[in-house]
Amino acid sequence: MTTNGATSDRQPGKLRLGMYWASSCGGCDISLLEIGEHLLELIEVADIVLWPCVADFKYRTVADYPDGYIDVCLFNGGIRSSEQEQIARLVRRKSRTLVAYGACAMDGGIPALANLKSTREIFDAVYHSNPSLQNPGHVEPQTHWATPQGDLELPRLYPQVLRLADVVEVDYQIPGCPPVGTQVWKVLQAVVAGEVPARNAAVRVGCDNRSVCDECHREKRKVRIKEFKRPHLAIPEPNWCLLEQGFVCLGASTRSGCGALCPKAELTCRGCYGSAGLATDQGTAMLSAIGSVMDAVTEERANELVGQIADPTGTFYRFSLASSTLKAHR
Amino acid sequence: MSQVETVQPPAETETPLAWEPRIIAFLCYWCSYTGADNAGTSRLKYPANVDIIRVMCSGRVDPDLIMIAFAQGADGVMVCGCHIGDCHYIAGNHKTMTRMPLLSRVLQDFGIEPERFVHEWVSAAEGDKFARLVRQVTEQVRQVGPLDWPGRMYRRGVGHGEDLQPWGDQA
Amino acid sequence: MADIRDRYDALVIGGGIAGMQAALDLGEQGFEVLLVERTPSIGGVMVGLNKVFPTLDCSSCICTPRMAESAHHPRIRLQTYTEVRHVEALGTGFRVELDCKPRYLDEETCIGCDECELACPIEVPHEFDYGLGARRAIYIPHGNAIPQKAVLDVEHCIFCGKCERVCPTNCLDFTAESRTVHVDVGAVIVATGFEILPMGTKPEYGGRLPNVMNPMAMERIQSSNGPYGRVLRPADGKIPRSIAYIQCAGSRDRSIGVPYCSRVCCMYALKQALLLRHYIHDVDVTLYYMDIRAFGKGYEQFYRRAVAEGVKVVKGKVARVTEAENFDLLLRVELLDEGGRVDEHRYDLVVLSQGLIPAWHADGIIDIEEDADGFVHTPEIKLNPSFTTMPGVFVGGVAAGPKDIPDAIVEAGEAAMAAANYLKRFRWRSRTPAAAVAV
Amino acid sequence: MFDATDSAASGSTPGVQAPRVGVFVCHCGGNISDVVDVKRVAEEAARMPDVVFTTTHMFHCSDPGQALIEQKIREHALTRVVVAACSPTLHQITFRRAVERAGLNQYLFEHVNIREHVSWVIEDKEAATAKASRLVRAAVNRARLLVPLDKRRIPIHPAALVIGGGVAGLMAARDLGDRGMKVTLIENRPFLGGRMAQLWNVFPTNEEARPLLSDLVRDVVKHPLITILTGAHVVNSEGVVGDFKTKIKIDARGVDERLTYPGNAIAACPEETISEFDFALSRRKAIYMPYPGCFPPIPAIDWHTCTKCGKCVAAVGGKGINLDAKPRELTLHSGVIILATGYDPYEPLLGEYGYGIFPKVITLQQLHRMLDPEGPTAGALPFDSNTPVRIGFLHCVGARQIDGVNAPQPDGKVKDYCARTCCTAAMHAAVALRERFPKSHITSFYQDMRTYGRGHEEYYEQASQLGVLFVRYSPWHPPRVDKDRAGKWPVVVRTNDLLTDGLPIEVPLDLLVLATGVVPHDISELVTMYSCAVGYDSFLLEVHPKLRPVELAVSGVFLAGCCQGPMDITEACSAASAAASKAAAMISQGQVEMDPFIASVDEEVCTGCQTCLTVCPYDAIVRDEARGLAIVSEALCTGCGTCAAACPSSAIQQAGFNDRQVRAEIDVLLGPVVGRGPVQAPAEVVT
Repeated sequence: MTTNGATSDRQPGKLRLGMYWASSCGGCDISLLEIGEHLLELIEVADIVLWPCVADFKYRTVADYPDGYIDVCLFNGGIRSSEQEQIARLVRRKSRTLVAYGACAMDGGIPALANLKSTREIFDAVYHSNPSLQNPGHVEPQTHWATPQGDLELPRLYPQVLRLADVVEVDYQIPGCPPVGTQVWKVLQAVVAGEVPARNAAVRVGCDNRSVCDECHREKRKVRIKEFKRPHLAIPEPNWCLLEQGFVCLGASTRSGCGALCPKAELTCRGCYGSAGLATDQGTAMLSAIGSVMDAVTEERANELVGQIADPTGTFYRFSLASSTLKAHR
Repeated sequence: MSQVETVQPPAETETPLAWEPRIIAFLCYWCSYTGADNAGTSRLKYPANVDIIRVMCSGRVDPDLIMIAFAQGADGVMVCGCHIGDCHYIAGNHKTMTRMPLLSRVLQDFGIEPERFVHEWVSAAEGDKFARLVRQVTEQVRQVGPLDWPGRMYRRGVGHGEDLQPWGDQA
Repeated sequence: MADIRDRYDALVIGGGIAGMQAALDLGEQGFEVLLVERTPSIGGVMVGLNKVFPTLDCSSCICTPRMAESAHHPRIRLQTYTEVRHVEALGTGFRVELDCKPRYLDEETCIGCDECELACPIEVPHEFDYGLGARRAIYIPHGNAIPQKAVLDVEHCIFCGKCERVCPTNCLDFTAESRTVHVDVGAVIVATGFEILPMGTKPEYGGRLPNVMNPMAMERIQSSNGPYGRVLRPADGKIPRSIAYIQCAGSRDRSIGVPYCSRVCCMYALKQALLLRHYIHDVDVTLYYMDIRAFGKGYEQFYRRAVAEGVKVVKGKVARVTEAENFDLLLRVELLDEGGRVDEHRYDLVVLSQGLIPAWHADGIIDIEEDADGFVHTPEIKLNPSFTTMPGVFVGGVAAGPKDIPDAIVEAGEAAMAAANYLKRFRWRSRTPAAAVAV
Repeated sequence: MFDATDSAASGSTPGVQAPRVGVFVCHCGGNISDVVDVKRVAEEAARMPDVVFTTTHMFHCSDPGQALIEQKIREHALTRVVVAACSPTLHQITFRRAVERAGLNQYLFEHVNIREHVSWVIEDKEAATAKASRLVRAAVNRARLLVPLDKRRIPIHPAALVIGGGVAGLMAARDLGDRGMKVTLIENRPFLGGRMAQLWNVFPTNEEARPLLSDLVRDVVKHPLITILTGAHVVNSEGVVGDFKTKIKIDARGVDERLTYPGNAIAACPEETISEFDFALSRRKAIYMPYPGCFPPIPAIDWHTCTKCGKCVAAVGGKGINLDAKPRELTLHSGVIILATGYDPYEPLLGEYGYGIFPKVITLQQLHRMLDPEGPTAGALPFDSNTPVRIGFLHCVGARQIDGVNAPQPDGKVKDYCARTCCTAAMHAAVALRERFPKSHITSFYQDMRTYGRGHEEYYEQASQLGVLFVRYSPWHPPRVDKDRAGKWPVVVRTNDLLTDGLPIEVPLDLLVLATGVVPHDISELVTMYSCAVGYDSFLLEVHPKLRPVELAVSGVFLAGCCQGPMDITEACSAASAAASKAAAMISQGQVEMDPFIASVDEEVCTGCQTCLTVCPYDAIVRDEARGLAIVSEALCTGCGTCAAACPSSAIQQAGFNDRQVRAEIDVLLGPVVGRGPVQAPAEVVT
């Protein structure tokens, strides 16, 4: 672990902390509260200078901060709109250290699954074909709107979700959907103590460098998959690897650090901590792994097994589509 | 490593008239590569669009390599291995047999047509099959047209921000 | 490649799968082997087969790596297009006289580019395709041949010189002559293989009719690199819709001097029939058999599979095959499972499952005994199946009786082991230091 | 907690020379150059980074062509060589040797196929040249990342372990011993000889089985290099090819050579049990010898039956018998292992064709014991040679079974395979019976007569000539064996004879002999220990029936005889010798040499997910439990690269085909149409 200038040369006094949300669900903001009573310790040493989820901050306020005013900004959510990109650029300038916090900022997260659809398809689903919708005028969001008070420029939806690192320089990444409280607290402690590694967008903090399988208690029996099962239709055998039982568990291709929470609860790992090892494309990594352990000796059987996997793309890339090699639907 | 991944605009975009499909073929050394040799010794003619990459076993072909090939501009990818039962390494091609249909499903979700990704067994004696396959794949890729993944992603703004309005950030 | 040395540890006669395996097994054990093949390429019958039972894997895929291995092995000297003229005991070893036939070109300089064959104006029925395809008077034996060198068939050549003019390496030499070479070896392995009984052996089966086929020719027709590239019948190029296989057409029959079971015909016929079911939509394939001898590992299961996939098997004694109009064939058969009822059927194509006979005889070449059936006599068949009547001469593969590929390969390994132990016992040393026996 | 993921985005590997690439493009006497503009290919290759020399040559495979490569390697201090010519299957080895002669590691060479894959298949010269250029430049880019590799050489401990003391095991041991190699032969029964010892006479030579066997046993026993351990069971096995450590437990025999009059000891023993050697046709004592002339020629004590009453000890005056003997354990070190664990005759289920219900229904094996002059009945059948007895042979008992017709075996499967040997064996026995009982009537109930081997068909012919009656039954309607309602005959066989139009037929018999099939001897522990592949028929599964018929997928473990499938003695001996030959090759070379393209795990990167362990067909990857890492056993890896593709964390790389090398090719193949940029080396053209 190396210490660098990211926090050690900060101005004397309390640390200035920021948290911002872009294209995210809000779970990350809540995860910060998961540090529990440590929050009180945190407030002892740090002031929160930006956290739209809990307090009112105007863009103007932030824009008025001097550059580098925020010591550490935890940025959650991917970049989905022009507004989010602009704020990302703004926050970047105002922050000494910018952290991509959570799966969405790091890999696009669940919202990035929409990259498989075009903006038109998304608009149709949301504003027109949704059965619970009342939209008689077929109104759609606009980027320009003329009002008597003047013309409005409204944020524009991008054709796909980008990672935070796609638009600004990112210093660290904290994976998870959301990051686990204990890991978050470890990171914050390190930040406060000035013990953070050299900044680099590829450096992940708040996780380990193993795979979820490695910290999972379930035993591997070197058994090939005979049949794929969906978690809501079958009860797994305890203490035996879920994947070997035929449940599509992403533990093998997912970075550790969460403590294998899902497999502990009889649920498959969905891969929120991102790719493991040197792999850059978590979905393909899982595809290779799972494609290599099916028990088929004929093509018919192979196709049958492959057919049993429900929505492979959505499953393998649940959190990482924006980081994938192909990134989006053509 | 740069924090902001910069994508250069595609280096040399050919005019639509000059477009020729670019196809990468991964061939296992023991059967399919020898099958391609057999096509050569039999002087069977096929188009020049398929470039062969030799691997020891089709089981070595990581789906990631295929993704990368498409992402870098391949219009089509072929994976050929020994027929089931002929694998030089007992069952390497069994893995190919299960990976490739799965990959094919995923590629289709990304909008890559099934015509662009072909997975076939070619034995050492099947020079004619290999030549036929190359002709067929080249033709079907030609039919579906250029994929041009780098260009498309660049135009969609992947990896770089879009035109920004001076809005909200005036400090 | 340097010339043949005058001393080797072992001579292997025959470059088919058994001979290659025996040579490789000896080479791997550290012995220097001279592998002699009388045709211009090694690979034997196997390299021309389509797929092999019971796994249906591609024959050449299995055979060609073995061929390459034999050709590149540092301790195997490959000598193709060469006959063994005489083998004479000399102490515990043997003096061998070889007749190296001329290819009429310099084997060293030929690069196997095939330009000569493309230029040659003479077309000759191709032995590799059992006469169904054509080759030129100068030709490379086949696409997978090893060595990939041309050979000039002097019987058909008209010496027009076209090949000489296109040859990029100027390797042709029309004046070449055959060479006699003497070599001393410590042991001999006979792996001379088999050929198919001549088609006309039983005239009542119509073996000379154009649509009555040799099963080996059927292999070639079914092969993807075969003469037609698809299954057609030879007489008129029609796709056959009904095909009959006559089993034991040339074996288990004292009247033609082949009283023994040829051991592979049931399986190759079933295999070809099953593949025909794959190649031709809804083809009617019927096997007329005496007993289905699917005795090997996985064979019975293969037999069941073939029947399940629509191959008809009928226990019946075929009386005769005659030609009807349009080259179709009339087959008269006694149905043994129906109380001997006689039936007549019309078929587009008939394949005679001909028996296996030895491709070579020791007579006048090596002083080993042969059995009445013509195969090499193995006096200690139970415990030393590869021993012949002459110490130091061993036999492997079909030369010691019909057998399928796995059995031939295994037996070749056994012959190699026996030869190795013979060489060891008499401390044979080939002269070069590199060739010293390792143990 | 913190992790720097890009740490392994490695730069230069230590000990690897900086790339200086030389490119050699072959004309192949026009075969390439008539279609491909080889000069342009060479010039375009010269624009690639790190290329310091390019040339073309008429015949690179010729002596001058190779000499040129060697000369230029020295002249330009080339560290990577690319040759664009014909297929690598033809000349890769040629050029590797040339590169090595010039003092460069042979794996720093890259072969490009621009003949079979370009000039011979593409007509358009422009397109062919462009493709050749792409392939060559891709190879250059790949070559830049090549590292020197060494052929793997795995030392082989010069000793063999043969498991099984039947004819196959004995044969393998004898062959290896004769070849000058140290062999240990272990047999888990107290006596050698296996199933062959139980036979009376063998086809096709009509020789007595045991004299033949005794000769072989004598050769093995006398052999100075062969150690024999009977009553030995494998307890545990460790290690890989070249270095197996097999722990065995040796049962106490309880008897040693000092026992001079074994007959007295045996006679004194009060405990009896059925004789497995005689297939329960006789009984034997707790201290016993299966047959006179067995090896070792001293009795053994069956501890399950022995009550340690001490009567045998008393009968021989205490010499040579030790009832307190304890089993011992020892570890055998060997480079190779030959499995010759043999078969068991199929034991019909109770009531299957009347077996176990009618005393006159016996198996062919039991008939063999009865016909044996040294057997339980001293060679006599329970009939007078002049009575017109009726004997039946029923073929395919426990063989060629059909699911749904035949009752499943305890494992739930049916024995659907042909047992290969029983037809000839039954015909051989039928002929012998007809000769011995000239007035007998013999009926053979069969499906297909599979007398396939050399000299086998003769028995069938002879049987026909001797009046054996053949009844062909359908496997879908197997014969039924009942008692005779009139009570006149011991058994009656009812079936439909296909040879007479399927008419029902009833054959009363004095004796029914079941020609039973062959099942593998139960070696489930060995199967687990050596991770042997087992086929659907429960026999051990060879790697490939044709390419490697006597080898298991586990390197260094070979198969001999009936553990692999039904075989007759000839075939078992052939297989044993073939296995010995493979083993001798390994031992005589002192090492096995393998291609270096093996997988390796980057320990820094491996995340311990264990995916690779399931993927490897050779069990070459094991888990280091302490460190939670996958470890590739170099000796077992064959270099298919399947694990490298499967690894979800890219921690496994295949030497010679690592991700960077393959991607380097893709980069160029999909890069700009023609390489621009400065020419980095003058393209010298030598023709």
